[in-house]
Amino acid sequence: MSPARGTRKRKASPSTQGASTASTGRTTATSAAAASEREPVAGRPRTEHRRELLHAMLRIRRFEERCVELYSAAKIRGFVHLYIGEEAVAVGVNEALTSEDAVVATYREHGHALARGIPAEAVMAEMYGKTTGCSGGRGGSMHLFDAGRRFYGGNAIVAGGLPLAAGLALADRMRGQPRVTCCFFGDGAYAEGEFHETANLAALWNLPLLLVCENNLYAMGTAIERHEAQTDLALRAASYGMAAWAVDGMDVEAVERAARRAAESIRGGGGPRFLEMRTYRFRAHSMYDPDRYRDKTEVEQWKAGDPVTRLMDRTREDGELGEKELTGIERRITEEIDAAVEAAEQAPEESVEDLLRHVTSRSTEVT
Amino acid sequence: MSPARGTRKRKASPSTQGASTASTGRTTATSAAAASEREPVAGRPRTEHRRELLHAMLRIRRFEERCVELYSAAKIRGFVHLYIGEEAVAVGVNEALTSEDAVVATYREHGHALARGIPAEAVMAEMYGKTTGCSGGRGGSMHLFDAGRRFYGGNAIVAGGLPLAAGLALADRMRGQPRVTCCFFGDGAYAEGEFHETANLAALWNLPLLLVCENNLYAMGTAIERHEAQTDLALRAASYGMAAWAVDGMDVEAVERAARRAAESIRGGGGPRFLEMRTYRFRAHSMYDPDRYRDKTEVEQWKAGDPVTRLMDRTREDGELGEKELTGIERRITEEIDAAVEAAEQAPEESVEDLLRHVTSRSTEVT
Amino acid sequence: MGTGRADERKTTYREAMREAMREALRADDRVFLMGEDVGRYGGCFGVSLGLLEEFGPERIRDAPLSESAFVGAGIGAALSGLRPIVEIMTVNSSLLALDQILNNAATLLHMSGGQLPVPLVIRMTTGAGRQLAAQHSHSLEGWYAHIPGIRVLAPATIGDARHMLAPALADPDPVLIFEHGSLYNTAGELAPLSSPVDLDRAAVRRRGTDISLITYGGSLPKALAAADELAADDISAEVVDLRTLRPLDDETIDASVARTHRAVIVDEAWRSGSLAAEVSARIAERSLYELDAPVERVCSAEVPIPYARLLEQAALPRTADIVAAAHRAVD
Amino acid sequence: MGTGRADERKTTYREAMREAMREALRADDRVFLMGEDVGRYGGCFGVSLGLLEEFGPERIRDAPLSESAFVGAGIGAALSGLRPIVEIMTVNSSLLALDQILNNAATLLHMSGGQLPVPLVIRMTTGAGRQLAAQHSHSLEGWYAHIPGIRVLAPATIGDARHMLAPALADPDPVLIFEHGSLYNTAGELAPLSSPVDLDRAAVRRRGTDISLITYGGSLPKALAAADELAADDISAEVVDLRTLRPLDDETIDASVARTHRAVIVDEAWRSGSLAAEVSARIAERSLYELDAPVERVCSAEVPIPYARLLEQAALPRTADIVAAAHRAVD
Ligand SMILES: Cc1ncc(C[n+]2csc(CCOP(=O)(O)OP(=O)(O)O)c2C)c(N)n1
Ligand SMILES: Cc1ncc(C[n+]2csc(CCOP(=O)(O)OP(=O)(O)O)c2C)c(N)n1
Ligand SMILES: [Mg+2]
Ligand SMILES: [Mg+2]
Repeated sequence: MSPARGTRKRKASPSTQGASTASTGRTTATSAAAASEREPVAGRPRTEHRRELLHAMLRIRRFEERCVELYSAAKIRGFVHLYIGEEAVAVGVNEALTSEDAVVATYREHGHALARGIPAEAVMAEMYGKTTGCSGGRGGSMHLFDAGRRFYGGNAIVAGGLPLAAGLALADRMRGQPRVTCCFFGDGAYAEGEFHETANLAALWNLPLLLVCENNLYAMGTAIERHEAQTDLALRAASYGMAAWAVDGMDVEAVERAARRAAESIRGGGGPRFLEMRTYRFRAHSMYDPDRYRDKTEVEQWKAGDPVTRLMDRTREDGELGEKELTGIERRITEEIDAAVEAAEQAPEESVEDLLRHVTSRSTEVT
Repeated sequence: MSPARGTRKRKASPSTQGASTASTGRTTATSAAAASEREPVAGRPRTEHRRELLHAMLRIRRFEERCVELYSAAKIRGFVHLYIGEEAVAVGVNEALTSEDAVVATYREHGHALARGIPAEAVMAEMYGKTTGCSGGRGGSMHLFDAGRRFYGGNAIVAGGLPLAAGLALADRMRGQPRVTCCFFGDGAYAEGEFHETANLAALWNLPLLLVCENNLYAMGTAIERHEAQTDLALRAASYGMAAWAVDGMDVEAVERAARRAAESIRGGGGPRFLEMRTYRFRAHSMYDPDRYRDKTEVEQWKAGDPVTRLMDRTREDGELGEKELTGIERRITEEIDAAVEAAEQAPEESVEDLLRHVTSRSTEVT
Repeated sequence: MGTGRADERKTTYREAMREAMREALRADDRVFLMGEDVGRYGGCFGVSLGLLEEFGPERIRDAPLSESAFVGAGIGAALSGLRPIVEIMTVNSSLLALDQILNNAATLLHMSGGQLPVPLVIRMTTGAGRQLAAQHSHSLEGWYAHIPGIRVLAPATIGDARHMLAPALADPDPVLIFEHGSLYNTAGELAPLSSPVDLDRAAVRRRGTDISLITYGGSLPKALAAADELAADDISAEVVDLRTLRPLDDETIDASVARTHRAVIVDEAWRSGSLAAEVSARIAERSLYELDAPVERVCSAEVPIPYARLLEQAALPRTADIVAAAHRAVD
Repeated sequence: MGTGRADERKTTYREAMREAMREALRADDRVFLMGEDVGRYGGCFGVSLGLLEEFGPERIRDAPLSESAFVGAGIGAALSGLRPIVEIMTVNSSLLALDQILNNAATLLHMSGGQLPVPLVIRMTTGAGRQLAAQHSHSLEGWYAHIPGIRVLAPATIGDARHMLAPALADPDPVLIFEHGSLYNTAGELAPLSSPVDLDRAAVRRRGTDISLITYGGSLPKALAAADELAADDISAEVVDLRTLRPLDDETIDASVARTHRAVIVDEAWRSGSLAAEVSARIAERSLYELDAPVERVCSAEVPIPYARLLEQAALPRTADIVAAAHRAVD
């Protein structure tokens, strides 16, 4: 009757990266090494596709860097959480989604919004609090929305988007629509009751829900070993009876492959899937964070596995990308972001008379 | 990369009963068949001990049956949830606890209160709403308390007692007191976020917490297959990195053995333990419940495994209990309950002038 | 209420609510009911009994004990174009879903700059009087009425139980419906609907000239009983049923106070920070010079509702308290 | 406030709160601090910076993101004789723990017939003004003040930040402390304590004769600024800082209104159902015949607080709004 315990600790170092499959108890653990193979993606020319991925990641990177500058210049305010270091996750997962699918993200969602196709201009204007922002200036950095693109936020309550995502998936299931709802959330969110309730509901009702946990090893200043009893998140997720994998979240191609397979099985009626994306944020938690709780060498080690340079190196190795093309990509991105900033600067502010708009659909609330 | 799924369904029939050990993933599943062996309990003469167990279970059974009568006679009001069928759990687990340990229960807690040693008189008076009740008449059936006996309720919010129990355990851990906090909760509670958060906290902080899930296969009218994606509850609990077993909750001796071993390892600093008690309620969920959702044959099958008759049969088989002794036990119980009812009838009611007492410790709240 | 007229029929509050759901489920296949034990069990207070048989388990959807998740799922389903009715067993356990209600349901429309209306209806039981003790007896509907972005309804009559759901479902924004547990067994005639219920309007349930008794939900029967008693003392009490606790219908309140110049507000919530305080503050702001006496509040004592019958009754507003307050105001 | 006196020293609201915790942790080994990022990170607003180094990880206890569990754990630890200070990052995420706060912390003493006091202190940040948008800017402290069984504090000054924690920890019942985010950087002199803070008493921060500005928390600086402006118009405004939102100090309010005969209540909460409504209702009940003008409320607009700076500012009570309200009352 001596009990067996799950492995408790996972070292916070890139060396533990790599795809693995988790399962529980009576089920069999299957190797998912396939997910890290470099196979071309279905039908599309690899070179072109890689360029797109690189462009998408670099675009997010540069956008975030610009946000830092604008924050220092007090153009952007409030809480701002940067996605630098984690670009491969949003970009890779997005490849598996169609415009019919839905996305629910967190307050660290600039990357998801941009990957989803919300124009940089609309995202930037939102951070400026302008009417042209994708939430009309009412949401700010943590609350980007785009109903047309089925981008449902941007949620500043940790784990708050999970139940909502289950509802979007439920609606599709009830109507028989073969769509996927993809919900991003952090390792910190995993500890919240809302994660557990949502995971159970999704597995129980066989919902077409893709749960993407962005495990960047920290919830603000709390390392995962100090907030999770079992740090193998995919393993525990599998205990709900849904398939779950850990994926190298610093390898955009691995992310894409895992997400595509997961999305395919979901569309095929297989119910929810869980992906633990092992990733890292290169910057502090937010603009307020002095980042005292992480080891400098740990940060450096992870930066050495930068998803952008990693893909660049790979394309270079394979002779797919020259310096000129890279310069071209960078230029296009700079132009786009410059234009976005310029537009945001010029855009009008919401009139104070309209303060009470959108409180209810009738907007007739009394002050 | 083909995912393995946990076994989803467990048939709601006694045939699946029996102790089993759950573990996850990389850990090894160990057989716990030992838990159902009929070995004598450490040092104590088996016959005497069995008589005590039988007495304790029968006492609860008769107390509950009296509650039914008194409810029909409108002496007791509110929501009342009977423990009939589940007596082996409270009685068996209680054997593993000392008076220094703490207990947190649910609204179905008459049995736990009685097993813990709260006098039947105080419990009955509470249901009468009298000042002599163990909560001064303010709590009623769902809110039995006894600070002296470290019986912390009685909680009518499903899963609401779990975090509180973690706190009691935390206090002991912080002070280095080798005490156990035992928290009872239902299979329904398992779906609540508070279960998940508490399980994680307990495993993470290595709390001296004994989690006893009374899996009676239903949360009100919802069968476990319709509220849990993974019905092997111990299996999933083990995924938090704490040892977890499923126990035949209809066998008081098996319950006791499992609880003793769990409590011992907790006292030894081993951190939390989880016991899934596979049990069944013979009556409806509450006095309001017409019990439309269960199959009559299912109920009958479980009644055939009645924990009281099961222990009786066993003692008879082993020549340990004659009819005379049984009659003696029954008589003592009847006398005790008669006296409790009589005392409750006679006890005074709280004066309406004291309505605002105990709102705060100073009781000076303004109306 | 009339008796025996051909177009009226005998029913209960519980059946009226069920009938309203049945009608909604038949009329619009986007509507579904979700919550703990709404299906197999028939609803913890029997409100949805029989609906599973007619509409099946997809649309009468039993949920695990996961208030936050299934309320949140209701929000998501509403965002996606469905019209969920989410049932929470009691207002006390609704606190587990408050994050979803306040931070998502009430807020998404505004945070998204108007892109994301949430056409969700949440029903739950509220109130005391049945000796269910401190974790099953509170009246938090007035508290919920503090939250911008939602509408809060408290049907107090069989007619409102029957007829408020349809406009609630037609509302593009979240609507919370609070059903007082002591009303379910109320039996009476259901009058045919002359015009759809206007969710922005309070109802004057009884006309009077000397004092306004302003109330809602489970306290309405008590206020009406008090008005009867007051009539015997030659005091003509008007009874205003707020019905919608958010937004409040200032006009009806103002008009009543302008007629009677005195007001007693009856509210089963704890007194401090009750909806009664808000109504009182508004009267003082809008009608101070109309008042011939201080506004009275008859509320629950500020105590977690005790189990013992006598204590519980003493904690709640009683008809006698209302009568006494009215006398204080008039005399 | 005096400057340069030997017994005063320059500090900030943040440091004052930290100093209060340090003192409590040193004085009583039953005291510990628990919450998200209180240790390694130093508190999300830096309040507990340095405490981990002095008291170690057992007593400065980082918790997972599990508001319900660690607040409930605080309740259990308090029941067991410890004196936990639980920190919740912001009032919006405290909703996840509301079940534990209302159904357990506030209720256990009464439900148990007086057996189980819960000596727990819960601290959290509240309020808007820093463009944190609708899920991080609400002011729900007045809403919490509706709950019997708990005490609600809103320290608004450096002195109260420094000196309210000790009596809160000495209170045998649960105490919620709300720290307005915009106050943390307030710098000033900390005067020595003449006598321990009485948690039952509001404070008159400025004496006046023409009108009472009644407020608390993050709105106090605005009310004081308004009093300055009013003084320039020859209106003498008294400023009452409620400090304790539950239970309210009726005597201080009554006495002030009896002096000034006019009142403006300033409250950053949404207007409907605000604490301001309760104070207004009480004034109307207790001091109706003292009033020379309707009581005014200056509250937040009933809108989820928007991100855009201009909109956010427009949603909140501004000094100019207070001045205008005072003029309406006086003129
Ligand atoms: C319910 C809740 N609790 C606390 C916070 C404060 N907070 C904001 S982000 C954060 C850390 C979340 O970590 P994780 O989920 O891992 O996401 P990451 O920031 O690493 O992307 C915390 C504690 C919050 N916003 N919501
Ligand atoms: C949070 C919450 N949700 C709903 C309820 C209503 N309710 C009371 S008991 C119960 C079923 C609980 O089932 P389980 O946990 O299995 O315990 P059992 O009654 O079977 O012992 C429900 C839904 C409640 N009291 N609290
Ligand atoms: Mg993280
Ligand atoms: Mg059960």
